[in-house]
Amino acid sequence: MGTKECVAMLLAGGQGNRLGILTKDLAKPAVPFGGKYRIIDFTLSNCTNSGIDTVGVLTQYEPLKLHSYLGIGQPWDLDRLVGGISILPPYTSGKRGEWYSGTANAVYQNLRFIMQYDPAYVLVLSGDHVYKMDYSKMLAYHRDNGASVTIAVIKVPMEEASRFGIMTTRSDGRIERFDEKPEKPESNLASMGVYIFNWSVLRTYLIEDAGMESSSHDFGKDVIPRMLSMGERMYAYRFNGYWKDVGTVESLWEAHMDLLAEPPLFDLYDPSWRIYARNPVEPPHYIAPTAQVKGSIVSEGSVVYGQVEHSVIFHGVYIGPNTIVRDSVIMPYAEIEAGVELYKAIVAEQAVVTQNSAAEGGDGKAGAISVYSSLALTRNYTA
Amino acid sequence: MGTKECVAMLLAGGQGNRLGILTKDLAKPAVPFGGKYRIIDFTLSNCTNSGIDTVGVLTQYEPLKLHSYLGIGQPWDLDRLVGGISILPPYTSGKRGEWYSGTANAVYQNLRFIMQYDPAYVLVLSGDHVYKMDYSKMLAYHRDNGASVTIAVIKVPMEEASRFGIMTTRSDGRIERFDEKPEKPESNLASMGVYIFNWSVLRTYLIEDAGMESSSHDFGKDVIPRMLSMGERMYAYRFNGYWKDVGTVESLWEAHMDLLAEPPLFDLYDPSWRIYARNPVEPPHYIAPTAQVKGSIVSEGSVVYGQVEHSVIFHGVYIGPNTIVRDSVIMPYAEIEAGVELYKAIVAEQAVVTQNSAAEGGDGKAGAISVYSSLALTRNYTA
Amino acid sequence: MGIIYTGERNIDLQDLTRARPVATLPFGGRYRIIDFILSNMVRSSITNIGVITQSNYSSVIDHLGSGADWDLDRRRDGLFIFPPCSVQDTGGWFKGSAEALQSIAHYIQRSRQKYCVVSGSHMAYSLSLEQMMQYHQERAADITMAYYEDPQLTQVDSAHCTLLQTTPDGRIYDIAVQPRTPSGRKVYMELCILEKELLLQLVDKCVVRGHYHLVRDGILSNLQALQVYGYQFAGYVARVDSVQSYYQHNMALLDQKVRDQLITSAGKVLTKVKNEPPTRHASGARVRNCLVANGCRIYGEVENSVLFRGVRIDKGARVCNSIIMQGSHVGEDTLLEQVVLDKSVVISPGKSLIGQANYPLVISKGVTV
Amino acid sequence: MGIIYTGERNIDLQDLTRARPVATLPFGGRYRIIDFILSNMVRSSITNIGVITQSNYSSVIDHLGSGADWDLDRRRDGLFIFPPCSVQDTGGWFKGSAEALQSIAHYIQRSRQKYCVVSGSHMAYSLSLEQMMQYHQERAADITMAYYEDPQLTQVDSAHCTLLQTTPDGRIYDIAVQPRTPSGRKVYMELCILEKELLLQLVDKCVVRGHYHLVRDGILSNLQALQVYGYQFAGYVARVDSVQSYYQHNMALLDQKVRDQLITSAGKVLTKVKNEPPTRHASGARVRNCLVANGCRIYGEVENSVLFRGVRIDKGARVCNSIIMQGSHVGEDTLLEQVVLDKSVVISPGKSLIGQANYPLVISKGVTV
Repeated sequence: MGTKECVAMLLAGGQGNRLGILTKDLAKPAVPFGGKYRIIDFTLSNCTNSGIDTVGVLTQYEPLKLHSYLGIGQPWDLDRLVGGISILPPYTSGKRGEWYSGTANAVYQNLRFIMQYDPAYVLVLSGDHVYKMDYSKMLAYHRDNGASVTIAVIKVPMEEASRFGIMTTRSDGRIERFDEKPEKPESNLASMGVYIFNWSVLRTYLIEDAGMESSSHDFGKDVIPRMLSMGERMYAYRFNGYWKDVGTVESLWEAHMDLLAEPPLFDLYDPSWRIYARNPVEPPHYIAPTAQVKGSIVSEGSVVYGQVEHSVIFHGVYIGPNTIVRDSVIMPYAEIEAGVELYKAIVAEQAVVTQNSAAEGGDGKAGAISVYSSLALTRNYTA
Repeated sequence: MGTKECVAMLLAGGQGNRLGILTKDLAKPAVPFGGKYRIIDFTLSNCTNSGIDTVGVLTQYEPLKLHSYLGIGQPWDLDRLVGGISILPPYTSGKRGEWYSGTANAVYQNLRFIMQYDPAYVLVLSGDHVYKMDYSKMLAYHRDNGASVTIAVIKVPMEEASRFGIMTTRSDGRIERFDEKPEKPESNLASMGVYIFNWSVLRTYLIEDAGMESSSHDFGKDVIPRMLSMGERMYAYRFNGYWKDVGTVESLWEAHMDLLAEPPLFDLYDPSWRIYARNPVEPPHYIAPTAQVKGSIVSEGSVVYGQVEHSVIFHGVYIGPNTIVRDSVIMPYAEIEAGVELYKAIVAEQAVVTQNSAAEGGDGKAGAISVYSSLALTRNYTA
Repeated sequence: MGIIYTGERNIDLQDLTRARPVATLPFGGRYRIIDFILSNMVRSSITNIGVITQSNYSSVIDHLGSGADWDLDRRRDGLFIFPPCSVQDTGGWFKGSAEALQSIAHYIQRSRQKYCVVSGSHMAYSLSLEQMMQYHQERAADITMAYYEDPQLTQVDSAHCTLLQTTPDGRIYDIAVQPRTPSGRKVYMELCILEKELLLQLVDKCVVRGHYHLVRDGILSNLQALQVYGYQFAGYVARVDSVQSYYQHNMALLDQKVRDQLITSAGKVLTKVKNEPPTRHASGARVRNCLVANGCRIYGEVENSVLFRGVRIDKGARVCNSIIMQGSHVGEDTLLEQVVLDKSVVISPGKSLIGQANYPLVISKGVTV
Repeated sequence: MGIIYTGERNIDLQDLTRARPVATLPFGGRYRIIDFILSNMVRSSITNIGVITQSNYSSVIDHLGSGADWDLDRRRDGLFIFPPCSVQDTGGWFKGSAEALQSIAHYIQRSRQKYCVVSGSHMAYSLSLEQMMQYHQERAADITMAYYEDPQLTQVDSAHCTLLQTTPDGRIYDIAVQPRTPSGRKVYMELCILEKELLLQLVDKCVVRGHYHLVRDGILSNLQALQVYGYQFAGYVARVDSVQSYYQHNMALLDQKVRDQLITSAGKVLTKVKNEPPTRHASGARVRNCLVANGCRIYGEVENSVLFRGVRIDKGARVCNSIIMQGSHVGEDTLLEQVVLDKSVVISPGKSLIGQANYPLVISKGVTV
């Protein structure tokens, strides 16, 4: 087995229960995003575009669709002879099996996978953020600082800081303090959940952490604070681009609206940083003479007879005549029946919205986002 | 998702503890066999050669090597746009996760996978047998009988019958009685662990079985007897070819010796029934002027300086000068150092056998098989 | 097994087939003509397919690649592309379909299948080869040739076609290859089924006598000796043999009934997948009655048109009744009516191009206007 | 990026290259010559590789396929095969390497890499292009050409080679293309590194003046103006330009030192994988000092020989100092000495064939003796 300089471990086992019925039988990283992608595409494309060709994807929750979506990673150019994508579900060993009990534990259980490549660095990522980031620059920064750990950080609004891991740094970027979801944040430099570790350092701390009964085996809560308290050289790497945690219905909806701004806050058309995805085979989309489509993103295989404004229409969607779809996200193969009016809605994959179900969904004017799925017809969220 | 007539579910989660150190960190179906194959290749090649292109592989125990070996199934032509190979590890759903607690339970937890293809028939296979069988003929037999279940059976020596699931049949093949590992077997028709079920029948019984607390959720112990007691039309399909359960060190060794018979009891060179495998990239093997190789199978990348008789040498093996290797199985990338004499031995992947360790292993003359691995140096088995 | 011959010459397609065979002519916003017959075969479980190429075949190799997008990258059978130069003794050029088939006789011979589906590559249609095979077997036919009735067949069309004449029970009693005066309206779809042994015999008999056309020299002369049946296909057939027919069949796809017959109803039409973001309709865009592939950015007005991948329509542009192929860029304040832009054409701001429905204007690949 | 030109003519390889270029000549029991330079590139992290083919390229396409076996089936970069017919204006034949490179100038131009490694395809060696690139950059060279010293260079060899003359610091001051009288022993390995912009300039200057040979017309005439350095390679080089050298380099592989230098030490030599069972040495077999690929069945005696895949040696056969390519079958009670059997040759029972080490007997592909 060849040696790799840097191996990425992508945490994709999260249940994402704040996405409600959207993740009823779907892992969060497999939730559709941006007209044709799934959330995990952004992180995987970052790896490809950063020249990282060895990615372990740690899965646990409802992985069927995620596994078949990832395959051997061919859409992301990650079907390599040595390295490439490896799916790492929980497993039994010797006489016992263990579920992944925390982010650090998930990586710990796969130390043997990393060992195969004997890397200098391990990049830990999560599969539920939308952003474009060149990890190779972060790696160079890590090396230049002679750091043992580097954490990517982004400035967030002060009032939201208590939702994140917050860092206090010296002027040279070295981290002095790390508080996971502090009540009274000292700064607004939030961890993006992107870590680079020296492999030898990570291994030592993970083995130690696994033996600590009081630990919840989480990077942010346990391992990072422990490393800091032991005096490891830890640096914060400032990221200035667009970054969005799409872990809630509200943020998922907002991130879609960000795509629709003119110019978009997050650009899918950037030729220097392509977003790779598994491509469905669908005919071109059809816009009927009766349709009106404005300020929207529409993907292949969709058929539009109605009015679509400021919305994202995924592939294979049907939008019937005399409909109005505004400020909404219509996921793959959903159907909006004739006469339906939707405002500020998210319609899940393969859901059918009838005039009856739409009436229950509310008109979105009060600021609530309606979610329609084929499992439960409608549910409201306050933005 | 397209419909498939028949979906295969391949049980590959077994720990194989009767193979001892050979499966210390390796799932049984991934154990090397036949000079370049792994045990699961035979079942997968049977699927390919029988025209079955949708195979779910249920994994649980130490799956790292097995997963990377299977990939998306390209070596077996199972990388299909619809169907192909799908790896199905245990997972969490809703709030909870469950390990596969028995063969029937493993299939039960993946009913949703089967449902995608809406098959007429489900073929249940296990990944630890060596045989060449045309499942399409068995399927035709199943259809012709209007059966709801068909079980492949083979005649075994009466004295071994109590190790198997034993059937009593009418003259037309209909099963009248099924005893899992009976103390006093009524016949010597043993189940090969190859079942064809009508999908609707299987689904009904699996859902019922899942609700029964007293059940161990095993096909042979619970589901098959239950079906029989409910009067389902169940037929035995007689198989007359070579079939070997290689679940013990002894049977694994014996099966290798069967390959070496002249003519072989199990033929790897049959052009009408090719055995597919993931192929290592190795140079041709080299037989030195000092070497003597007779009645043996040798694979690529190996280098032989010593004497090899009636043995199976896998790829990348080194056999030093002044050695004798007889009646032995040397697995990939193992090294037999100069001066070593091995009789009736199995040397595991990447193990190194020195003169010291060989001395401990015994000379095989008393009928014991020595197993050498890189983990524990030697261990004896009585054949 | 299936064999697709892509060596047809189509002078009336002008610049559209200068650098490519008609097989790889872009069609319907996302496809190439050959995708349709390939998909018909794959959907009918034919997984051993040979594609014979003539000159300009590099676009065929580009498009088909390993066949993975058609599920044809297989260890047993799969897709085989035969470039002309691979046959030494013809000097790289086939004189006709029979010679082309002869050149791959070895491949046909050693295939594991009994039957052969032989097809051309300039017609797009969705046909079940399983049904056609059933028809073939029920009639115990030696050869079954697919045809459709074209009620509007003109003299011009007829000179591009092979016409069949059948008895009421379907047996073919006459064949006219490219007649100047149409004899009936039954247009041969360049698709036939026969056993591979018979195919090899027919081809061999042709070639050794210096004849090179399978239908004219191989089948026509054997209509008495063999049971040759016609299989009538009632669905939509896009016969692409001139700029006019190319334009007309693309436009026809704006009709949902035609799309259903050709693309959506019978299962997917498989094609090479490309990674493109979804299409953006800007807030100032106005798109009506259009087929639009992914990767487009539309700021202007587009009506009754087919847009391939990655097309950009700038603000103030107005595109009507036109076909815009992959990667073309229509600048600001332009007007295009009844125009076909080949790939990567640039229309500079302010320019206008107006063709006629019966004489659409074709702009060649890569040209800046 | 890497560019491999497979258009070399090798008349002295006789029938071995009648139906294939030297690039795909089977070598060393399992490989083709081109595998070595491809593997050198892939091991040095070159993942954008263009292969230019001349006639008889179908074996190149067959062998390389999508490039997956070399890890070159990529969305960004990867393997590109350029068949000659894809260039319209040369009529399918290149007059020389410069014209061949000119025909893919567009591909070179739009590549994302700054440097180009240009290679021929009739030498097999394991060389680190990373080290050669480092040498190139340390000297701030415009062009670096790899060479090795051949102490036994004969006049016959010399007429097949390009010889370099270097100053003590490595700068090249003269080049002789296929001289009848050897000028020194520094044999150019048909491998050079230069920036792609410079390559395009040199090629363009050649072609527009009607010159077609990159080294003779492009580099030699610019030795003053450009910094051209020689990079000495000390490892084993298998230069395959005649039946004698082909035979001799295969036989050399029986020496472990040569195998180490060429195959095992530098990392894997990648090649097309095929599904073959392991080789069976029957109880009556006697094999000494041989390289044996998978899929063989050996019942007879084989000594000092190289056996490719799926070879069968029957009982009573005796094979010495020979090279037996894929799928050949040596019947009972035969004797082969100093023989090269091309693919799928059958030696009928009882026949003998004896060549000489300096004149091995070559039996053409598919022949039954």
